Amino acid sequence: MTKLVEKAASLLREGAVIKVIGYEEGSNKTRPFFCEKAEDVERLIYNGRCTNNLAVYLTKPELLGSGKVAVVATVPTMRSIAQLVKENQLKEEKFLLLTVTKEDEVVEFSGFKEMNDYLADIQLVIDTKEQELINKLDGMNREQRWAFWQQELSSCFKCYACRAACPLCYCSRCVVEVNAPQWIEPWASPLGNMEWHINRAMHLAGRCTGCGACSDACPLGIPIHLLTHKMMEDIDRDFGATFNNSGNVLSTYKVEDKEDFIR
Amino acid sequence: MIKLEVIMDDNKIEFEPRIVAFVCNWCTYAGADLTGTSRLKYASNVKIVRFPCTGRIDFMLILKAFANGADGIIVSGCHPNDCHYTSGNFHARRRWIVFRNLLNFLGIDIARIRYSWVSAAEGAKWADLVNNTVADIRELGPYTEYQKVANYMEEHHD
Amino acid sequence: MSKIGVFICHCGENISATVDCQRVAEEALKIEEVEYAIDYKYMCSDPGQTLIKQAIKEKGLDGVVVAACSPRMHEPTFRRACSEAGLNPYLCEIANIREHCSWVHEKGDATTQKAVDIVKSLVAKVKYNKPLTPIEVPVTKKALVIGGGIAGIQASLDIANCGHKVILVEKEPSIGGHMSQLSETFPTLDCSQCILTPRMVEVAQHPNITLYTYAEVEHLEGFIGNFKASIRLKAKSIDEKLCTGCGLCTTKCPNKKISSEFNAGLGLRTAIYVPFPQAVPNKPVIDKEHCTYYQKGKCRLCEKTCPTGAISFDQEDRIITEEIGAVVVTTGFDVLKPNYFPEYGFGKYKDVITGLQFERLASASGPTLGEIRRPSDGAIPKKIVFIACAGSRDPAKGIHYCSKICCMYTAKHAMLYQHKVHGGESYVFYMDIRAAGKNYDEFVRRAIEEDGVNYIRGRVARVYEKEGKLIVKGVDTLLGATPVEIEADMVVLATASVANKGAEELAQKLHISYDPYKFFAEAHPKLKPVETNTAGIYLAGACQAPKDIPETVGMASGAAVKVAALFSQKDLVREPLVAVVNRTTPPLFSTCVGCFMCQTACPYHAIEAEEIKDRNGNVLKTVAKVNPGLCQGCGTCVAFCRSKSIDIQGYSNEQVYAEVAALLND
Amino acid sequence: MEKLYINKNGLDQWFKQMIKGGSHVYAPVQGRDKVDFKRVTELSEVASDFVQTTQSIKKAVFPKAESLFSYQKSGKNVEVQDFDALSVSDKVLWKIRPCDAAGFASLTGIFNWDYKDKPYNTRLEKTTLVSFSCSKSDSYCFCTSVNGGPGSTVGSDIQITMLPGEGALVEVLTSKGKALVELSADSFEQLSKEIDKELYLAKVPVHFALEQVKEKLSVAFDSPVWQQQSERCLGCGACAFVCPTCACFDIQEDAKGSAGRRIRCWDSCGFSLFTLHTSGHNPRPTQSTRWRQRILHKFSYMPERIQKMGCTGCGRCSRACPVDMNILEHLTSIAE
Repeated sequence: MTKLVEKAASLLREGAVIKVIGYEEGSNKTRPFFCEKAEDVERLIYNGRCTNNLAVYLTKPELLGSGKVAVVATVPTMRSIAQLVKENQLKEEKFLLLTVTKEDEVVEFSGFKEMNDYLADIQLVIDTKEQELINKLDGMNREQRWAFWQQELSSCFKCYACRAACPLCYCSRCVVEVNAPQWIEPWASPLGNMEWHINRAMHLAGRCTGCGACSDACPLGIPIHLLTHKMMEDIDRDFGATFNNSGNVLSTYKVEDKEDFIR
Repeated sequence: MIKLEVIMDDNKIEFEPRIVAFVCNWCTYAGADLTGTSRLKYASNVKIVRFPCTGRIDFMLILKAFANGADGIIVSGCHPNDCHYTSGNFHARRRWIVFRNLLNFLGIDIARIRYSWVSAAEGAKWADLVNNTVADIRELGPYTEYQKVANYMEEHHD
Repeated sequence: MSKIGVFICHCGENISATVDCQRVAEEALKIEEVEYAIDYKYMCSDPGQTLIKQAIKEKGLDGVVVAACSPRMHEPTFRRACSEAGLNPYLCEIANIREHCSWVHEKGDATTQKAVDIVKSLVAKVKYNKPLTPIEVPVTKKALVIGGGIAGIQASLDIANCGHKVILVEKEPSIGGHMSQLSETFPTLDCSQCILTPRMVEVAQHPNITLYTYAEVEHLEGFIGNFKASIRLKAKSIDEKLCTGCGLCTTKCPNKKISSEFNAGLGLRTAIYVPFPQAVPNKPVIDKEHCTYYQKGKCRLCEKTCPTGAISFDQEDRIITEEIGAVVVTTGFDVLKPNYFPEYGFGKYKDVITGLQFERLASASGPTLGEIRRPSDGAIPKKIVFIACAGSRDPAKGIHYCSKICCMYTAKHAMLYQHKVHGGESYVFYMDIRAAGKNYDEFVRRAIEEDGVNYIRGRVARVYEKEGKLIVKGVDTLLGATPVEIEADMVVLATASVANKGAEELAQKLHISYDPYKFFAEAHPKLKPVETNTAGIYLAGACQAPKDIPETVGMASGAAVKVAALFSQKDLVREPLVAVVNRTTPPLFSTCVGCFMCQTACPYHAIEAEEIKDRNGNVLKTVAKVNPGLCQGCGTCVAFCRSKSIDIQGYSNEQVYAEVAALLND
Repeated sequence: MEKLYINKNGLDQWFKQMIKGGSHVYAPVQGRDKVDFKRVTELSEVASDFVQTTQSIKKAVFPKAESLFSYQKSGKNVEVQDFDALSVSDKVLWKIRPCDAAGFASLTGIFNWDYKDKPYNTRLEKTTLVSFSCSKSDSYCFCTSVNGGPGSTVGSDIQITMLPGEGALVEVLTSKGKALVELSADSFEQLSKEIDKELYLAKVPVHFALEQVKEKLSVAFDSPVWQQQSERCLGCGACAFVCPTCACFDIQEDAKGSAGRRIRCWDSCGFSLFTLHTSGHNPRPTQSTRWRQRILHKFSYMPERIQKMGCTGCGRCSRACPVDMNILEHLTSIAE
């Protein structure tokens, strides 16, 4: 019995929480698991294969029910939670946040602040494979980049798995569903697809925590996270504002913001 | 419909760029008014859409202008620190910095979007801005690359 | 289906010289949903307007586009005409075919076509225009004035004299501010207190003014016409109702060696004190920090002395709330702290003093009863040096601006010195003499020419002491940078005016902006100098930037007029071109998800949180709500909102989208 | 029904003739890390080693977005241009799976149930389905549980079974198939002996009894199982869009200036917006009710209404699901 299982069992048995959102073994991969009964706790696992960002569930009140919910949070999940807190989406009293260390010890946070403090010590690591692709794109000329993205994005069929998997896409009415005016063509077409992905990236500008859930979810394997990832880099460079210290880049400004294109 | 194309000597039609300008009411719109009051002449390719403030200009409008056939776009408002609403142009500036990087990464031709600060006193600057933009876009040619994508429907290419 | 009328103006020949107006009308009539289109020589003339009014009535138009001059010119005219014909004025749009078309292009098809395109885009827009009604906000007719210097006094009196209630809050025990510390005032040399104290008394006695001294604004919420202020009334330890202001207590207080703020540190006061003899209110307070009883638990001599038993040691701070409709901020300025001038030996040499200290020395109510005596030994200085621009216009001190008043008061100081010390020698080191103002330059000339003050254009590098003299080393740049050395008995620094210590904090409390120097920011440098970006909050005096008394008084009266104008109406009526957060049917109520990131985008703090509750009062959702009283209609929030839950009336998403699409599509 | 043999060269030749004949050929192609259908012109482009493409090829007959008609306004006149059947090109869908071929039968049922859909039927008519029997399967496959199989010829015009030694068995199943074969008749040989294709097929175990699932479902409308199964569902449309039988669509208007068109595009019952009313009421308010709809539609409503299963056991939805909603696992648990 792992310490996580023990912890979950005691939380559920004592009624400290009504459910534990964690991971279980699935078919060929792990998957999110809503554990509500003490007898199911053995199914809970935690390891490096647990990649779903569980923060996506925390903005869905119908899933949470009316009681406290424990969340087994990975580092990316915690980053998303931190951003959701900044955006007034989570009530502290609703959640009991847990994480599991490399040594399989369970850490229980007293609240969001303690979680943030824990996160502050963890460096954001950029996947080198991503960086290679970004560098490759940066090395292309404009026409080549256009061709690359047209090729990639035209295959998109607008299943919106990227949106559904992203913890920060919690709008009750997404911009693609706005039809007065119809900002984005709702059908899958090269233009509508590109407009959607530009909107997604712009809406995540300065908010994205780089968890990669969007491209993990994409059934077609479109490297859409590159857009948000590149944007994180640009924002960091241009404004020195990563999600760690701001999370609110597009609705704030500095008088001394630098640009070289407004004449 | 009145034909806009100018017939050249060698019977080729010279390309007349279609350009829209998104401007704020307080500085650039007033600046363009001053261009008029001063009777300064400029190219007629640019048509103005009035906004209360550059802060109001949704980035989607830029994409929509391209999708609807614009070859070039001008975005202009009050100089930094001169915003009628104190900070709308600062917000806009930050938005353009982020947006421009993204468009460039996607291979959209950012040379077709011209950003400027034109105050209510800069009637001459407005005329220059329009003339230069028209000349530059004429050089770049029609933005067929984008318009092709805008009108594409997969079934027709099966 | 709309019925749009399009009215094309020739503007005499201003438009028709280059644009074929008849052609524009013909083309306009082909646009879908355009019911009527006509061109006319002068649309803004009476017959032109009648044309529009008749068409609205006869054709049943529900939208009007007037293609004419800039909307910045005649939009109000045509909207009024529409309104008079029974059409909501906001269903009228102006197509600018003069400034943006006929005046800037040559005559030709392309110019006419551009006019057609402009008309088309405005027709497309007007189809989405909604009838709007001006916003009416109720107004509480009571003003809060923060700061009881001359600006606050003037503003309070002006507002009160208009018949409105005023609450004046002053953090010190007495109103009067810096002006009460001054000796004489330039350029007339009339006694500052003589002109100020009657106003102070008037404030105290005015039936419309409630004065809270020794008080500070803790918190301000609400919006124009409807603010709520919490004010902390610091414990004075005196029962003001019982106190007669006899002053016996101050004579008995054993703690007599406290540096007097009023005398800028040149005099002393007791722990229970009245800041100065003409103070209003003229009742003492106990300075807890220096009071032996509060510090050590023993003494209470004042209590024993007081004939009316007015001393009340157990008094505590009280917080009161007041509902008010407008705020005037008049918190004044500070002078640059002495530690900025090590090169001038300030703090090291007792006889290097600030201009404000000199005011006290020159003042009849000051520590020397108006005789110029130096602080170190009380001797009358035979030779005195004034250094202008001590800090001002000095990037090295972080102050780039000119403090504006120093040239004048330095001239005044030198003049006062010459008047009081016969045979004395005075020198002024200056960078430039800035004496722009009525009778100002004449005043400076008088100092130089009649009173013999020696003006030396140049900066002082160092001041040091040598054999009982202050050696002032500088250069005279008018004499080819000749080094100058003066053995002075006293040196006076015209220290820079800076923002008040708590200015930043106060600005944040009030939600007003401030500049990099922490002076409060006016809404527009030219046209809205007394307004702030927060509607209903106004500025006067040196809290906005350094300024002299007449300017301050003028500005205070200006702010007072703004307040009086606001209070003159039953309701505040505003253009309805404001942002609105959508509301929709349950269970969504609004597509706003309450991220509140729009709040940081709004320059006016106009976005509030609204709780949507069920019938039992349970909160179902918290969404954004735009306060129409505060919103100025910039639309920055609209462009930011990810779910497009905020839109702005008059420039709505549908309107601008249609406009853009129509400009580009045939 | 005719069985033929074709060797590697013959296959190459035949393929060339197809291209030469002007058909647009779609076949699985290995992408960066997924195999998916793309238009090809060379046989060598076709992926060889894969179990299943990410997407089905339903877009050949039911494009993700298609124009149903277009119009042009001039003044008060409107000119409408109906769907242009002539614009549809001949297509060959090469190397689809038997489960894909079976999916077309379901789609045809849907698009001809109460109305004969012109664009769909025109496209189908011009499409020839060349399936390849499966020699490999994975744990997501369950065709055999839903009346299919790795060598099922249902829906195919031609089925090819690759034989050891690079030759192939070609089953010509329909006249359309025959016409395709005749493009290059001399590439084929008569069978020298009967070939038992079963020998070359993957073994796909039967996981549940379909009848039992149907029976359980008939009384499961109010079961808590929907909520349990769908808790982790994110409500995206990945499952529906990769599915060979999902046919939900939306109708949109694309109007620019005086011209416009009406567009039919894919939609999914998994989206909350799918059933949202203007009033704000949503008859399927939660993900569990939407999940229930998906399963019941495929396994109850479609068999009742059009006598076709809404599932061919291809397993694409399970592979595509970002949160591992495994339909086989869920059906098995319902059957139990």
